[in-house]
Amino acid sequence: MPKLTMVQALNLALQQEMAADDRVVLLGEDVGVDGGVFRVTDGLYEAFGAERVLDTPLAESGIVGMSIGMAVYGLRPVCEMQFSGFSYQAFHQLENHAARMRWRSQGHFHVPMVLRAPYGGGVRALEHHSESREAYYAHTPGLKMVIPSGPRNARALLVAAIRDPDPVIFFESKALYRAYREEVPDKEEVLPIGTSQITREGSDLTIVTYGAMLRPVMAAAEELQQQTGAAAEVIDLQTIAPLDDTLFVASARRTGRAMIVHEAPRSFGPGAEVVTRLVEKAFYYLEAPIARVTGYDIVIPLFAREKSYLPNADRVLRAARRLIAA
Amino acid sequence: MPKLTMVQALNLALQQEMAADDRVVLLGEDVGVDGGVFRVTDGLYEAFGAERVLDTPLAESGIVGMSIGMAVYGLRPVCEMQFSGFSYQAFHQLENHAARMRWRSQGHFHVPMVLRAPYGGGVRALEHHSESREAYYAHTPGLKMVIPSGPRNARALLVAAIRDPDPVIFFESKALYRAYREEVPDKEEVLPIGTSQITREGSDLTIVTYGAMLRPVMAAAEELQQQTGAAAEVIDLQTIAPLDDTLFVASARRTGRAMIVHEAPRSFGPGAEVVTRLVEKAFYYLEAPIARVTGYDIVIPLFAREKSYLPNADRVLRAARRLIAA
Amino acid sequence: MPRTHIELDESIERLSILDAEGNVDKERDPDINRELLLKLYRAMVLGRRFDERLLALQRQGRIGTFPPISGQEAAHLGAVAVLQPEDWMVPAFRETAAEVWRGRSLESVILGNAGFNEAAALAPPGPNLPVAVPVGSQMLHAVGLGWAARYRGKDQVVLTFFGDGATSEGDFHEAMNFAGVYQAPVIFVCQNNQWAISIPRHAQTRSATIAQKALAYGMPGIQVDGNDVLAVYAAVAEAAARARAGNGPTLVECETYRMKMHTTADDPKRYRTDEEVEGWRRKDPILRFETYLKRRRLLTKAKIEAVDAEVREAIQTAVDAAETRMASLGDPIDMFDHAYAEMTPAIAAHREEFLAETAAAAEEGSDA
Amino acid sequence: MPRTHIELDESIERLSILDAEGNVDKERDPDINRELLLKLYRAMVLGRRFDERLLALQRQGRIGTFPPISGQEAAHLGAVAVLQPEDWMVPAFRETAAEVWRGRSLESVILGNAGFNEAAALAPPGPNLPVAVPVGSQMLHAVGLGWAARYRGKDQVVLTFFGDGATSEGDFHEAMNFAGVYQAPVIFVCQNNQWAISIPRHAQTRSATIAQKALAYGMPGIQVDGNDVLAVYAAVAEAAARARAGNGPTLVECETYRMKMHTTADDPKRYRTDEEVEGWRRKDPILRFETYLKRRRLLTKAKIEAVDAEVREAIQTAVDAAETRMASLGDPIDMFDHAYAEMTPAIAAHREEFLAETAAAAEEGSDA
Ligand SMILES: Cc1ncc(C[n+]2csc(CCOP(=O)(O)OP(=O)(O)O)c2C)c(N)n1
Ligand SMILES: Cc1ncc(C[n+]2csc(CCOP(=O)(O)OP(=O)(O)O)c2C)c(N)n1
Ligand SMILES: [Mg+2]
Ligand SMILES: [Mg+2]
Repeated sequence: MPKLTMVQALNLALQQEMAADDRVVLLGEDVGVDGGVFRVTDGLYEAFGAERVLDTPLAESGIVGMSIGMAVYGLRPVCEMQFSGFSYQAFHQLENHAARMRWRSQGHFHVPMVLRAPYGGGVRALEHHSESREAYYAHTPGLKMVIPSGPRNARALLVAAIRDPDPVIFFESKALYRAYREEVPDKEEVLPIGTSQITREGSDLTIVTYGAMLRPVMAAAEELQQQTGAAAEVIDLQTIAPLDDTLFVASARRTGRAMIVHEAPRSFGPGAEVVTRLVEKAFYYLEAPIARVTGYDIVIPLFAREKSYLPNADRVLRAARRLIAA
Repeated sequence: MPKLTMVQALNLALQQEMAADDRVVLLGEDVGVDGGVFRVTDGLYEAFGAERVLDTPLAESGIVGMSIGMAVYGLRPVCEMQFSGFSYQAFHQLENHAARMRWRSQGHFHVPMVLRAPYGGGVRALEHHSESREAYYAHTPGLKMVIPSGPRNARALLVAAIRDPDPVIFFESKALYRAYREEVPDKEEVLPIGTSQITREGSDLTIVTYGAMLRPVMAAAEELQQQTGAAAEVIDLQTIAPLDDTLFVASARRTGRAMIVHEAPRSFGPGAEVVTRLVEKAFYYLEAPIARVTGYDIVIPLFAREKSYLPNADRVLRAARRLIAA
Repeated sequence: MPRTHIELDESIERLSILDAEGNVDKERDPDINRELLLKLYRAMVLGRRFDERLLALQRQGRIGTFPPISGQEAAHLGAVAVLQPEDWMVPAFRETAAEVWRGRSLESVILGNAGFNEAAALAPPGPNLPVAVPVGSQMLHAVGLGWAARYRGKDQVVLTFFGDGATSEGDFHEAMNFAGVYQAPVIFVCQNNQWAISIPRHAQTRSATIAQKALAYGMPGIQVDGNDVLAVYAAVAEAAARARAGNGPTLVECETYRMKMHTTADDPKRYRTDEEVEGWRRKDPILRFETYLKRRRLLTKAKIEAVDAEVREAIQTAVDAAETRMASLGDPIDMFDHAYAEMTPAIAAHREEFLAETAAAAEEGSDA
Repeated sequence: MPRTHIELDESIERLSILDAEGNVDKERDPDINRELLLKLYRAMVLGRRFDERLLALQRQGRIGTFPPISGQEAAHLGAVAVLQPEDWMVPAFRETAAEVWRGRSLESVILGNAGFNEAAALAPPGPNLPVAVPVGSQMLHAVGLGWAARYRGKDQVVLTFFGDGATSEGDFHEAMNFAGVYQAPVIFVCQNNQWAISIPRHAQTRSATIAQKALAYGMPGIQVDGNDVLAVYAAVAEAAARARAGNGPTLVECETYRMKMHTTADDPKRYRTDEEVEGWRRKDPILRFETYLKRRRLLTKAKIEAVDAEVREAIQTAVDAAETRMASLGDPIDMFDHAYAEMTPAIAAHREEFLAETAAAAEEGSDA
């Protein structure tokens, strides 16, 4: 199996889906000739032509609105927001239309589109290039919100997103784009949207996370085991909404202790829903308050300080030790 | 004291603040000659003229973006979104600029603006006129999110919002606009933003709510007492963000049982943060899982069915009885 | 190093064929066949009468808020009359007669105005998007549909409606610009009815016409007398031919007037004068079309009465059918459908919760 | 019932005064005083040299991504040179030389590019908004500022910059339209540098010019040779006079060229040819201005060298100062400031949490 970066794995997913299905078209700012500012669409313009890979004018609502029309017609548009922080320009198109077309038309029309957007910190980028606001979309009925945690599941989840009959917001961590390589089989792999995964088994504590935070969480879990012998079970959500609470609820029932780790600001963030599901479904098993290790309730600072904002393995480790001691 | 509807109380707040401070200007679609589609700005155009009450073109980003410029200049714009469901057209102006100007300029500039918007169901309105998505704004660092629950606190909170040095999103329940009258003193009343209120004392159970849901919650609390003798303490958040968790945490520590009631969809909704704060700060006092009585994870249906969607006193009551029995 | 005048790509024109008195410019008469002319006439009368009936239903509390179309029949019917069945229509919300022309049943309109989601299910599954309230946001979908049609090698065109107010929204701009760049086969039809709720046309934008906004996108733009069904038809036909031939989009501004309130929740007396309304009453689109048809001997007094009676009956039948259906509709459990292709676990759980609540409520005789 | 031509409110012109060879149209020379001419020259040279130095710093990893301005000095300096100190400037992000003209220190620019929020605190608190990255979103603030200035009876004008790409955003449209409706004293200066990252001007919009987009808003629009500092100055001066006199906004399109990469993260070889870049090199704004000044005997070879040396020294001083300051800046605890006027309880708690984490980390020698 070839070892691919996440950028290459995403590119593979797009390339294979485009080859297999002429309904799949790409559009966005600089996705064509330039191959995308992160090169995720590299080579696709050359392979499939301007008819399948559209360089658009600089207008996010335009991109999303046009994608909705294409999707209603029966195509499977995959549009790119250059950074997730620019998806707000299209927020009304997503909430008013992508999310509601099926419902509004009582099933006559639907919007099988994917909105891809790089999100999150860690690559010394400019303002508006480092935030993590998946909660906006997760709270929006009619949308799905997916965040892969590595090359292999990124590829398999993107394939699933493209084939999904409903609109999927697909956030890609810039920090993971070229962070490491993983074996990604050339042959098709699809991971169902709406399913989480246990990435490390353990019986003493449950850590729920996703996206770029999975790596520091895994590192912290290893270190925790070394330092204390306690075994953390780690769950990668993969899909934020619809949220799969089965694995983390079952896990917390076993371990009695849980925490959630994400980059997003804490208050009203995705972690609150995870905590609440645990309260609703595992309350009587919990031996300690569920912990949140997250971004703070401020805008992520410019890059000289972003590292201090982002949760890291050490913060997770300390929180885990406190949780075990609680 | 005159008895006013919420519409009249809001009008009073605007009128008095405009009379006292020429920095206060109003703008929005139909807020001038027409007096606003809900008449909240009725008479203000006549009283203060076209220079203070601006009928704008039909463009929400324009309204919010222009307000930001006015606020930076030193005015105190109060803009209206005709319905909260149309604030998404301006979402990027709110997130990118209103919320960040102070931070981006390191305090050189700030944005003392108020965005008023009718929200919520219950008045047989059209699609996009009945939703409740305060969580979007509550999760946005740099914004404040306020929702009054009746004429008197609506007036006092709107005054505080206008005087606040930071941008305030101010949601007004259409269902409350003319639902009942309350004594509202003609002389100034200001309620600090960021403080919740106990609207009913009780020792057996804590119910946290806000906005239009306060009334059914209060009714349910009365009925609960009658039916079971159990006394529910009711807390009106008034401000969603920054969230005042002091009262409801203290209350739940006393009662050991808590629930949250809101119109918004449940998953990743405002209630999840309330639950999580309770887990973080009152875990060892809780005797039962915290309950959520909320809108469902779907778009609020058109009005023939909206009543079935919205939480009501009976649903709250049944949940309260279950909670007490738990 | 001169200061030179820049020649524009397009010039903006105004078209009028049938004047308020029913006089026709024979040279420009689009030569619509007799059957279509009469179909248009009936549709205009139906639109007007249906408006009146809906207003009565609303005042009786049998339906909710709705936006009347009276006065604008020519503007939207003249436009859709150009379309082929396989062409797409992307409406705003004040084109009820056009929706009906395209196959939506009166019953579906009534149900929608009565707040039933099922109204959409009654609409035929043709190439017509459902009405969506957020002003201006639909035009981009027209561009996507048009692009997709071309991608599929179809010669479909897409017609989208919007009001004068909608031209202020950013989405109008993005849609026009995208359509220009991709030369999408889209006809942008602005029903400029002079008002956006209480905001008059001149306060909406400082440009003298809406048609000239086309120049910002290198696109042809034309202003027509929107109460002149022949002019609307001719201009839209020209635009449709252009689009079908692969020559891209057109902006058609129809100058018309909203004779009634914005919606039934609105009181236009607060912001406009009776004189203004009266002035426009003299430009009524149906009356002048009637004159034209009478002069062409396509219509007689008897035929006019027959159309009126037939239309009223169709409306009555629809009202009856709608009221019968309403009694059987509205099972709230349906609200959990159509959120996603497959119900999510949370929605399924909420549905169960709702059923349990309903059962408990029934037991105690309280509200679900 | 004719098909009539509609006369437009405004005609669109193109202005050029100083050509690429340095020949001047004497009649149109805006007659800038000698002091200002030399100040402009120095600012242009400073802009160019600063770009080069920033690029070197970036390549050495001493600062992060930034957007070079080379080639566009005339377009933005010619524009801000018109402003009075109390006028407002609302930048996009590719007007570094204009920011410096308005009083921002080179040190602040370096710190900003090095990812320090404190950069903003070093900027003088004058009427200049900070750079914000979301394309097109700043123009509306200019309208609000301009409206507020008029409301306060001030004769301030507001100048806002944006790129050719930005004209596609809905916010461009809403800003232009609001400015037209309110006759706000705003000068909209488009630095049309032919590219928006990899998207060429012709793929951004189908209109032949950007200037003509003014017609959509009943606003005067003019296209100028943006590498001709005299033409830019003249057109903006005309617009400023109009705005100050209460006659509303103007759109000024400056045709220029981005000579370097979009940002240091970009590789323009992927999407444009060397020949194209070379063609524009011959139209360099500084060279032609130098020729003009030499011919007017305001500049000599010696003076040119002196300016260059002085500018380089100023840059070196700023780099040194910035690097010294960086060592003292960046205490992460500062990140909790300036979110609100008063710190919220949650932020205060997070700040405490952060302090505790930092202390714990220090104890164990790990990461905060
Ligand atoms: C985005 C958005 N903002 C505001 C509204 C409220 N609203 C509904 S119709 C309307 C006026 C529309 O004017 P116009 O586009 O001229 O259409 P008309 O009503 O005249 O047919 C307004 C402000 C809305 N539906 N959507
Ligand atoms: C709303 C938004 N979308 C996308 C981007 C990413 N982006 C930054 S600059 C740029 C191109 C801007 O082009 P133009 O307006 O012509 O300005 P130029 O870079 O040429 O100066 C893009 C797409 C952004 N910053 N903001
Ligand atoms: Mg209108
Ligand atoms: Mg550019």
